[in-house]
Amino acid sequence: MREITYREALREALFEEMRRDDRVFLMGEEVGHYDGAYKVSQGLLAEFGERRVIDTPIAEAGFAGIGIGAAMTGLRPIVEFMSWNFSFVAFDQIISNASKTYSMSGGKIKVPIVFRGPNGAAAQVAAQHSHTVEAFYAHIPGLWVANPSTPRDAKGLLKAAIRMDDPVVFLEGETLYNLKGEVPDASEDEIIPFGKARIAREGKDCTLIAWGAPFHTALAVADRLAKEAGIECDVIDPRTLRPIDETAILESVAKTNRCVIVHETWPYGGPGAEMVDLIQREAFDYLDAPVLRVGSLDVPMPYAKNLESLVLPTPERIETAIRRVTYREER
Amino acid sequence: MREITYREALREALFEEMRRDDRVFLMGEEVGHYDGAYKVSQGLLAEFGERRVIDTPIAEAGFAGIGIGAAMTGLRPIVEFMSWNFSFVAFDQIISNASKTYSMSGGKIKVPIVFRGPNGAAAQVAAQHSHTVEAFYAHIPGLWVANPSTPRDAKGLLKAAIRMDDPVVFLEGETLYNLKGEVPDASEDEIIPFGKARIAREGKDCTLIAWGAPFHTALAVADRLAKEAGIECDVIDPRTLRPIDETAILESVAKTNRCVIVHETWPYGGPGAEMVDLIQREAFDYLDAPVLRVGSLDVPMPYAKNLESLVLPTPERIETAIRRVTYREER
Amino acid sequence: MSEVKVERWLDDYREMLLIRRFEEESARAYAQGKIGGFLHLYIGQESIAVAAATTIEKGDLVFQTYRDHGTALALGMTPEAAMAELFGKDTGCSRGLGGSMHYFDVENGFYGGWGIVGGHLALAAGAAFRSKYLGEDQVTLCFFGEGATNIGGFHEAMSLAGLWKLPAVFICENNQYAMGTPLSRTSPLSDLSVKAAGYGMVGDRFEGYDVDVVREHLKKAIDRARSGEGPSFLEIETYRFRGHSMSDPGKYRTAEELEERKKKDPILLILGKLRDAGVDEAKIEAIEDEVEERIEAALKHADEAPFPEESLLYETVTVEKF
Amino acid sequence: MSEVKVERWLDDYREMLLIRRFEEESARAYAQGKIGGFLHLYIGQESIAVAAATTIEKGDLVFQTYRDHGTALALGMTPEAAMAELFGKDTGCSRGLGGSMHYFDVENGFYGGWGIVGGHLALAAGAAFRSKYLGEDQVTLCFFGEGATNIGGFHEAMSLAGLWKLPAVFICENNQYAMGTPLSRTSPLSDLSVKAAGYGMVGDRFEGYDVDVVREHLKKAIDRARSGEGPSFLEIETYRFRGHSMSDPGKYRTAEELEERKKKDPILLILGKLRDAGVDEAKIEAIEDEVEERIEAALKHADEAPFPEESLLYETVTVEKF
Ligand SMILES: Cc1ncc(C[n+]2csc(CCOP(=O)(O)OP(=O)(O)O)c2C)c(N)n1
Ligand SMILES: Cc1ncc(C[n+]2csc(CCOP(=O)(O)OP(=O)(O)O)c2C)c(N)n1
Ligand SMILES: [Mg+2]
Ligand SMILES: [Mg+2]
Repeated sequence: MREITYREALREALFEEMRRDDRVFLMGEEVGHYDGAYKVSQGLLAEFGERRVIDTPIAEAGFAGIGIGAAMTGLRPIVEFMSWNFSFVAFDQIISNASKTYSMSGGKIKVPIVFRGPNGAAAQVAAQHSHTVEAFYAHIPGLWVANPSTPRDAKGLLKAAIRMDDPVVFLEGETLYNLKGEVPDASEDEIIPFGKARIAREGKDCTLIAWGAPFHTALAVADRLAKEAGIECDVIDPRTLRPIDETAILESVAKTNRCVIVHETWPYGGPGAEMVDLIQREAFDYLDAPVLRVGSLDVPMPYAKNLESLVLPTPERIETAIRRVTYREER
Repeated sequence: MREITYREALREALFEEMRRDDRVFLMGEEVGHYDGAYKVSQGLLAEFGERRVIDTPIAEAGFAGIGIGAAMTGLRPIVEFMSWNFSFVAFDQIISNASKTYSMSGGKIKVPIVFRGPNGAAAQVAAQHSHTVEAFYAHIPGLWVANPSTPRDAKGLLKAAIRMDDPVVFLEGETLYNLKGEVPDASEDEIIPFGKARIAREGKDCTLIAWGAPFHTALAVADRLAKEAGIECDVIDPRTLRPIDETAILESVAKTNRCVIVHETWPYGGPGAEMVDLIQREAFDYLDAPVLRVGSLDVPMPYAKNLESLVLPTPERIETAIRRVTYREER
Repeated sequence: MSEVKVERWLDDYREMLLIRRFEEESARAYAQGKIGGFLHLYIGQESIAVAAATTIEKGDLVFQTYRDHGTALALGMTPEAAMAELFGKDTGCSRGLGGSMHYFDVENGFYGGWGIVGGHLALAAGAAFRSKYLGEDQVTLCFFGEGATNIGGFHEAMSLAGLWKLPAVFICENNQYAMGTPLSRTSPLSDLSVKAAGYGMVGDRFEGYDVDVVREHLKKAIDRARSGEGPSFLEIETYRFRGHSMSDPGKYRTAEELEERKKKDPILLILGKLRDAGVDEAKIEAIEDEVEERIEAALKHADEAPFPEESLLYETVTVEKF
Repeated sequence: MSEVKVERWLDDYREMLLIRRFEEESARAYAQGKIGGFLHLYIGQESIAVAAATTIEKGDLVFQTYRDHGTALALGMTPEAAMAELFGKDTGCSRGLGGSMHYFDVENGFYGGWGIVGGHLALAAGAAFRSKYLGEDQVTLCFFGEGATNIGGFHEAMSLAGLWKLPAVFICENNQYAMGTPLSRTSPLSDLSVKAAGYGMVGDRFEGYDVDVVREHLKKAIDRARSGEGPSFLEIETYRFRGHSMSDPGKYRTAEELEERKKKDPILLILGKLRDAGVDEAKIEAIEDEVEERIEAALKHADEAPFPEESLLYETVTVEKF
């Protein structure tokens, strides 16, 4: 299979879906003439023109709402947040309008919209620009939340999201855009369904669940621990955080009897805690050790490089957690 | 001790703290001339005048931000959201400014502000007006989150919140305002510290953690089950959700070996899942059954009365959970 | 007086009376505990809804706040569907899930029924965006109160609609109060239409008691929007006779003020026109009887209709199933 | 030319040059990897910061966006504290926690350094609210880009400040672009000061290249605020010579446009004034030497200062400890 970057994979999904369906359009800050702040939408304006690739003023609540209104009335908008940090000024639109309309209208009005953009800390962009937002959005019924970690998943899930009839929160990895990986040809039109996890690595000793940028940190730790310490992890990428693929997680824990969950968002609550709840509830008798989570430290993100790298989930903290749940010597 | 309502208790806290400190003021929609949408601030305008009891236009982000700016520069604002549902349009102010400034400024700028208002579903106010918001705010480091269930806690915690030098999210119960309970005299100046749970009932069979309106539902179920089935619950009201009183919870679970958590917010993530994580992590060997949670159903709140009461945490669902974790016969 | 005009007025009277009586009865049913939650009545403002409904064309779209019964009924929602919704019944216009604040009736162009102040203006702009995107010529009308003009949602929707010349009309129903707060305490302006210039829009401002006047002004704005000249911002002076919602005793205004305002009751005005035109009292009474019958039927229907089933909860979270 | 005026200009030149050179060196340090994250340079806009700093009085408060180095330095932040912050060091003005976008220097009246477009306008209104509340006479200045005028945060802060006549001046530094987007694609207006009327404020609009002109206009607005006449909205025409941030190659504008604009470089303008006034070249050179020394010292300091300790993380989440 050919290799392309995560960014290119997303871009292909946009091209393919916009070619397929004239109702699909992309709207956001700098998506057109600037070719995207992170170049995800490069070339789209050239092919589709200003009617379908729409540069907006800085007014996230306004254009998110316009997207929702357009979706309610038959279009299929893709709204880009330059980063998910800026979705907070549009929070009410997403929760009060996008996630509620299908229900409030008694099932009469659908809202097929995709909100997408980079999620999580880039390098040293400090407290206001380093949010991972999945804990906020995955909490809300009426939304779907995707968080792809690989180019292939990015493309297949984005295509699925665009074709779905519900609002989708699509969280890309700001630090993953340059990541390369295998992606099937356009001719295959691969759609990756929501709610199906990907098993990235198999092992009998510990279930390691991770998503977003730290997925790759976690996978590297798993590979290293297999070599260095003979600890074999089942590595699960949930791919979507609403819904969670409960079966995949429970089957793995039934096999390994231990679990570590790694995410970039803050420790309190969120999808990590939700998975802990699931596991202890449904696999209580299988667990040989408490489930442990490794997230960002519970502080606003500092600018200083030395502190930022302490805050993000480090390989050291992941390794310690795995060693602890497998009752191995800690280093 | 005298009995007053939850509403009166809050009002007393406002009066006492505003008398004590001229820097404290109240700002929000209808707080003054209308005496408060829910009459919490009744009489304040008459005593303190328009300088300190400030009716605002409908502009939550604006007046929340004004409060933050005033707090940064030395005042001690209390910002009322007519309901926490309307805090979503001010979400960015709370997360990006209130919770971050102390950190981003290297500890040089404090933000002593209280955001308060009713949280949770009232009767049949439907999807856009029935949010419980603790999962959103408790996730965020830099904030403190209180959720009092009784008049005494309402007063003592609000007084503590107003005196604290940090931003506080203060969640009142819309359906609790008329609840009566014992509250010490003003002369006692009772301050209830954040992070200390209240043990509302003692029992050896099951730890029952609950807050907000469902606290009372849960307590009633506990009382009934003690009589009817001899199941004795330790009932814990955490009082604050950030921080969580970990010691109180863990000590109780070490005694009962079982736990049920009841809250009104949706099931996914949030403080409930965070407590599950805590318990299985720190009291793994004490647990004789999985921790179970009872929350609202995972749907937008319906208007219809029959459906609304199904969605909220019912006594039936609470009882089932308690019976399940204590391995009693289910009814 | 032309025949056509009198016929128009008779219809106007029927519609306004239907709305008025519908809401009077819903207030009664609320007191009886058959309706719950918030109930915001439109009584006093009916001329605006009726003018809008009789000026737009088929296919045009309308967005309103939580004070939405009048607009929905004027657009053609049946009193049955409207009343059943208030009663939380499955035959309601939102199957009992929305309630008073969240009416929907897509077939008649009614797109809600929204509870967050300022939150629906961008949705309306989005509907207008769609028309432009598809090259279709529908116009979207968006109503909101004067209390909404300070909030970010107003500004962003107005900014984007003005920039992109979306085929929309933004209509501020200035009923003088936002809950208990008079406009004088929330704006330094007494003329809100001044704001239009900041968005590159045409502004207009007029009294909304006379349905003919409202129609005339609305038509100009709708024509502008339909012909691609862009959106307008209208401020319509009006007045609500009841409290903000059922729980509001309305102490912030005097009885005299209310009485004074009731002299401009749009229903009195239209009745005056009919009488001035020499319309038979019998004709007027026939309309009144007809309205009573329809309201009665609606109440009966709402009483007897079934509550929604539990399964509806799960069917309406998301379209796709996991 | 009066002595006083020349002295003023010499100081202006020193300040503007200090800012310019500080930022040129920070760009270099960024390329060397000593600075990370986003770095937004103020190069080309220095006249505005310097005019503000020399017009306000002690105790006045200033809020700025992420493009904040110039304003902070002009207000008196030491180049050491500023550069150390960029290097993420403990001696930085925010102890390395804020970085380029979040400078703070309360002693000199600088209240940040804010990264969310439009998010800090309400904070500034809050600072002004405090002055009014305490009956003190400070004025708060709030700077933001023209890109911020469409967002809700702008509208709500302006609405409340206008309503309550807060002692603030809202200053739009219209540098023509919001990232890659020219104003013509984000507003139907070419004159943004028109918006002032919608908030019951005085509006003003002028070119900001000549520090004296900026001072003059600013002074009027500050005086109005201080004397209780309420806030103003100023739109100042300016231009940034660099990209939006370090990662922006600035392809959206032509080399010719840039060259044309550089003719109005505020530093050229002030130099011209000094030379026209017959100031000694030696005096000018002495200033340049002094500035170089200060920049060098700042770089040296920033290089050598310690990184913050891990404990700082926990000390700065909340004031109270649990
Ligand atoms: C963002 C937000 N804040 C507060 C409220 C509570 N609220 C509901 S209606 C209302 C007053 C609105 O007044 P106006 O816009 O004039 O409309 P009217 O009710 O007079 O028709 C308020 C404050 C809300 N629904 N949304
Ligand atoms: C709410 C929000 N949306 C988007 C961004 C990303 N962003 C940062 S600066 C900027 C452009 C701002 O332009 P302008 O206001 O003109 O200020 P300038 O950078 O030109 O000084 C954008 C879009 C942001 N920081 N905040
Ligand atoms: Mg009103
Ligand atoms: Mg700009």
